[in-house]
Amino acid sequence: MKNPYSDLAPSAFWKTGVVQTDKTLWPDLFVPKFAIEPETRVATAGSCFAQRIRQALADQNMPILDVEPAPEALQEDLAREFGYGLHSARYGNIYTPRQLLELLQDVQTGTVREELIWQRKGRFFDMLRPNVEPDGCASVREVLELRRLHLARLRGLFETTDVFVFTLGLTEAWLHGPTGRCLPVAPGVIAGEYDPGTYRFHNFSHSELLKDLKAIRATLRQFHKKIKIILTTSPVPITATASGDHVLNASTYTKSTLRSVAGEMAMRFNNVDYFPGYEIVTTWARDGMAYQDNLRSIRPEVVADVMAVFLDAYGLRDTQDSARRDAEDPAPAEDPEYLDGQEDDLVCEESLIEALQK
Amino acid sequence: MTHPYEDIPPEGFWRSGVVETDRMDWPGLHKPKFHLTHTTRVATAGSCFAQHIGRYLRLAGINVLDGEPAPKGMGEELATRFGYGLYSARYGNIYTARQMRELLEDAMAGRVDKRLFLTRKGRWYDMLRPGVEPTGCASLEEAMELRRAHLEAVLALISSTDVLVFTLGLTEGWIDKRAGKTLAMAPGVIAGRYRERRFAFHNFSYDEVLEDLRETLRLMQELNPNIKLLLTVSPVPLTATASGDHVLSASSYSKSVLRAAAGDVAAGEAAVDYFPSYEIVTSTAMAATAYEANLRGVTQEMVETVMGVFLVAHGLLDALAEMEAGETAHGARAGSDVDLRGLRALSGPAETDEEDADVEAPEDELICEEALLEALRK
Amino acid sequence: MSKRALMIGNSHVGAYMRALQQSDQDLGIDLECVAAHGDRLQAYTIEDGLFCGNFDDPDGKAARAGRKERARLADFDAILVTGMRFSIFHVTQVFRDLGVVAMDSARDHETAARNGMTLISEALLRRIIVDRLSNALAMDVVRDLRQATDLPIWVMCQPRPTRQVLVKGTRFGTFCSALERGSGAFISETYERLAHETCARVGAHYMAQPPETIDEDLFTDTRFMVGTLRPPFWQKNGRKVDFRHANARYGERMLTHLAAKLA
Amino acid sequence: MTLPAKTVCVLGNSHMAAFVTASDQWAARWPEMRFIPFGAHGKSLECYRVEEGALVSDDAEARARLLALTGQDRLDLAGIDAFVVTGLQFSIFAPVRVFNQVSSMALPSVAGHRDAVERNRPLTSGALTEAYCRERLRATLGYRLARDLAQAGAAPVFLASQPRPAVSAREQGYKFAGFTRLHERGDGIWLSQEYDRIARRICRAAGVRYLAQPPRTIRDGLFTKYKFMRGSLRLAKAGNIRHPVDDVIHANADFARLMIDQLAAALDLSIVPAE
Repeated sequence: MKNPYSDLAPSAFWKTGVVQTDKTLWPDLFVPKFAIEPETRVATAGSCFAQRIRQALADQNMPILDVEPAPEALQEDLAREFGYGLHSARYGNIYTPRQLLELLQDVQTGTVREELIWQRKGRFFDMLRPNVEPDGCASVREVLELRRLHLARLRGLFETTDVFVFTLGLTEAWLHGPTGRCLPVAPGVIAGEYDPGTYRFHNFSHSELLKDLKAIRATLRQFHKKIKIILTTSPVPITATASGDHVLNASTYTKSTLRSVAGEMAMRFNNVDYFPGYEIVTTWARDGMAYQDNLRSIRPEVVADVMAVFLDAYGLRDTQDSARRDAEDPAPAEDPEYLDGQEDDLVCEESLIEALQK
Repeated sequence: MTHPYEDIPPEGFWRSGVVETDRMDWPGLHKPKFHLTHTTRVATAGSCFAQHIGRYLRLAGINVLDGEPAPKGMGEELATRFGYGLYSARYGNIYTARQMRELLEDAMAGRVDKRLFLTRKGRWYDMLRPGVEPTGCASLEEAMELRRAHLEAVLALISSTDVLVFTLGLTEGWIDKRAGKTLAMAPGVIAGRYRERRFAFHNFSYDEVLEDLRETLRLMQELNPNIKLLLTVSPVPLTATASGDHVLSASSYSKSVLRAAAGDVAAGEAAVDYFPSYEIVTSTAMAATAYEANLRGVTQEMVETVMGVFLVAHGLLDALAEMEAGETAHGARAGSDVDLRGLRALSGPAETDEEDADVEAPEDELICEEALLEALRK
Repeated sequence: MSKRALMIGNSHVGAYMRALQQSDQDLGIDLECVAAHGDRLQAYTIEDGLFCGNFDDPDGKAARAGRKERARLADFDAILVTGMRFSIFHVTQVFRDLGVVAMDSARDHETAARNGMTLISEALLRRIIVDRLSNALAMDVVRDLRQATDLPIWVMCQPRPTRQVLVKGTRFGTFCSALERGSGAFISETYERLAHETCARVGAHYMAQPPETIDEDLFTDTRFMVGTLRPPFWQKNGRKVDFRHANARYGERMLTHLAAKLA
Repeated sequence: MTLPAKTVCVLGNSHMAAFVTASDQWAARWPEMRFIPFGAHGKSLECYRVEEGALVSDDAEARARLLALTGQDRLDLAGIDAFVVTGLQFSIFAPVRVFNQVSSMALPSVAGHRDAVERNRPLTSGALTEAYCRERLRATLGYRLARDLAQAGAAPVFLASQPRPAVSAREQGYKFAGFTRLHERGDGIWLSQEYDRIARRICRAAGVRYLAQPPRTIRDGLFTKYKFMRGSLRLAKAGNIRHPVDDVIHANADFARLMIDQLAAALDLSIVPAE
């Protein structure tokens, strides 16, 4: 009896595609729509997990665009603390599509707004990226000037990016009432004071996210006609929820909504692809735990596996030296401090919220 | 600095809500919008996982309706094979929201379309519920007449249901373009022949699922104004995907769309609630104990955990424990600190316990045409 | 009664030694020096109150110059530290391509870009500079001294260079661009403030360069530099040029200020 | 020269009586057959099983009842040339109960699902009703015993349909309401044929030969003519006694005679008609 399943590939069936497959290499899991050559100029943005993708690409000495490189005078971990080298510019973590869309629109219009500044102990913070200046700025003028520099550099970035990798992190966000702008982190976590009159909680739905992602795609194409986009969903659960729901529910809802909208974008547009890193980490069909004891940070070897799948799919991974590099991996397994699940080296405002739990 | 997370309760934080919580009872995970009691008339429908829910609700003494009960004298094995007792009527597995919607539309219009009956070896099969007649019908007329009877039973069921528990299974479906209906199974799996001209694969999008769920609710409310809808998402992954993607990715996409839509409908409609069975089974903290060797079937312990959370949240397990303790010295202890393992006592001896370990996982006793797809792999 | 002070440093101790030798007044300070050129003191150790330079002096040059290899801390009333990479040089470098809005030459990001600078926040600038100053050999010495003794520790400011750094041949680009951009004052003030702060954090006092010796923010008046021919000096078209080391007049001025503070 | 007589063992419950009495009464009719009964009323044979070529039971009470009624509580299969299992619920009662719970398009009286539902016998598929009838018939002790004997492979096994109730059952109100309803709706004939068809199929599948109730004895499909029920006897140790007058389920020797004729024909043994 002829039926549409009789001639599907083994990867289409759960038994052969998952139960019996190699759960490290995940053959045929990710078949890219477009190529990434060693000389392709890649930009990354998104939540903490996007920093992982960037590190993996940088390890393969890919030309990762960085329009706001750290000053030479700054050594590495201080640079990271000031938001250098995390992504392709100092926009810090971008957790929601709305945040990215509004940033793109700012780049187009050069808009910088004074109301979008928080204060803490006399220091001034850019509400749209509070974490890139941990000590804050001396004046409002300094915040505004630094933001103008940032936007100018971003124009350069988007005009030269061949492939833009965007990792979707959250649907829960805080909107600034007067300007309507979407903030990366709630007021009062890094700076600013929370008052319900000025800030309101918002949980982006699939439809809103889809509208924003479509607008992002359109805006990016205005900067660079042939730009390609790779969407991924961050497998890192949310630290806390302001939805009133249990955090397991809220986190599953958030990740499901993001995965659903990323999938729909990839289906609709041939210059948008979806990389299933989320699936590799969160599937129960894996050998061994993916997360550390805090069930949020992803074990380094799992991140390595995910990135290997990504790089192999594009044929970018020259296995010899990466194997060698893995051998002398700076985080030796027996380093106890590393293993107790303490927040690994990702810069993540979102996890600051956990510290706030009374 | 004041911040909005100050007065968030412990279950709002991942550390206290997931890492440090009791992952058997999941306190605070499910706060029902409307409570089930022993008198609530509950109907069940949906994908294979819903069969678990129906069974355990009955075990817990919930009044689970059956609009098309098996003949009294019929043996359970035969009855199950003919689709009796799986749900609250013989509609078989309803994998997509669209199927549920179209079933209600057909039932309310009394519409039976003869194009939706396909043959195999001269026997006629109802493509909207191919599984309930494993050997098909002798004639098209018999098949159509049976469907008319079924639709009337569905009308009667919905009209007398207080809460419909609907488990969303898939977003991948097969549409008969000519009849404009979504089939339960791809043509050619159980009956009929796959012809591209007539049958089209369709992966329902978030918007479509959302709209189908809202329309399903509206139709049900037309029949029974104060009916409530309790949505869950099945944690059982796809057996196979026709989307062209890898099944792991396709399954993740499918479940994500369903979870997002279910969440939004529940948030937007007072008469709709969402029960997080999907969360409990797939949460990474429980990954090891959740699935059978085929990584698809959910283990009995996990089903019991899920149902334990459900029954406790609805205050049914405690009531039940008193009832049990009163009658017989049953496993379940009386009083509120009921140990969920008591639930195991309810479900009778776990036959699988003594089975030796290396025997192939007990064939999932769920009736699931979707699992047939595996057999089709060349 | 003059104070007994131990000075630890590199070639910059010269100004102080000569000040004591040539000064006709009693500066109220007796000085003993443990010093070695460049970074050769980096192998120093401090064990039970004994500071050892651990540098070898094969030809006895240091000894002849009155520079000791070790000294017992308890024998002194105060400890002075100078040179050893704790200077304005390491600060002006930072300003080669970085600027902050407080600087006229970087008041907005276009102006900064035109002047070849990337705008950064003051806080970041501060962290960069403090980070570099704190890593100087001088600060390592001070930190260990602070562990070993409760004596007051004074970091004596290494003098700014002479204008010689602007001349082709001994050109220091960073000083030139600072001058062209007119950011000299800002750089100088920033250096003084952060040097002071860095020393305070490691438990030491900071003796700033006396204003009267400063020429247009970034340089030292040649009156305080001429006549010092201490290595390292540069051979530039046949002439030995030394634009970094101060002479006895500078040393005397610093010690006078110090004596006032110690009294 | 007469061939040695074939030993035919008749197993069953109260329905053995007709066979026993007929075989006594017309012994000469079947010169090549010698009949021995093995069984007892009700479900005694339920406790018996085939073990090492014999039909045995550990249930003392059942053994006692068989010993009392037939003189033996253990049956060696070796000495038997043919087995006839009769009664033990293998009867039309099962399909009648099925078609009083469900109905199918095949029933003459059912034109559509609506009239089926009105008699609160919901419409089901023909396949389902057949599967259900098969299940019920296979659950009977008669079928299970015949199957076990056939599996023991000793000798041919016959399963004789328990007689249909007497025509007068229709006057006995609720007890036979199911029969009456089906008869009044005109489904009797069809159901009778369906029963025999299904019975034959499941017997064949179990390696057993089905002895249908002879058509001559059937009235309106569901009932047995009075002629073949009158004077039915009940086996008793002290001698057979007549059933009460309102007994509508036990057939008499005349009925058994026709069944035995069928058996003889099936075994290709001679039937000598009396002059």
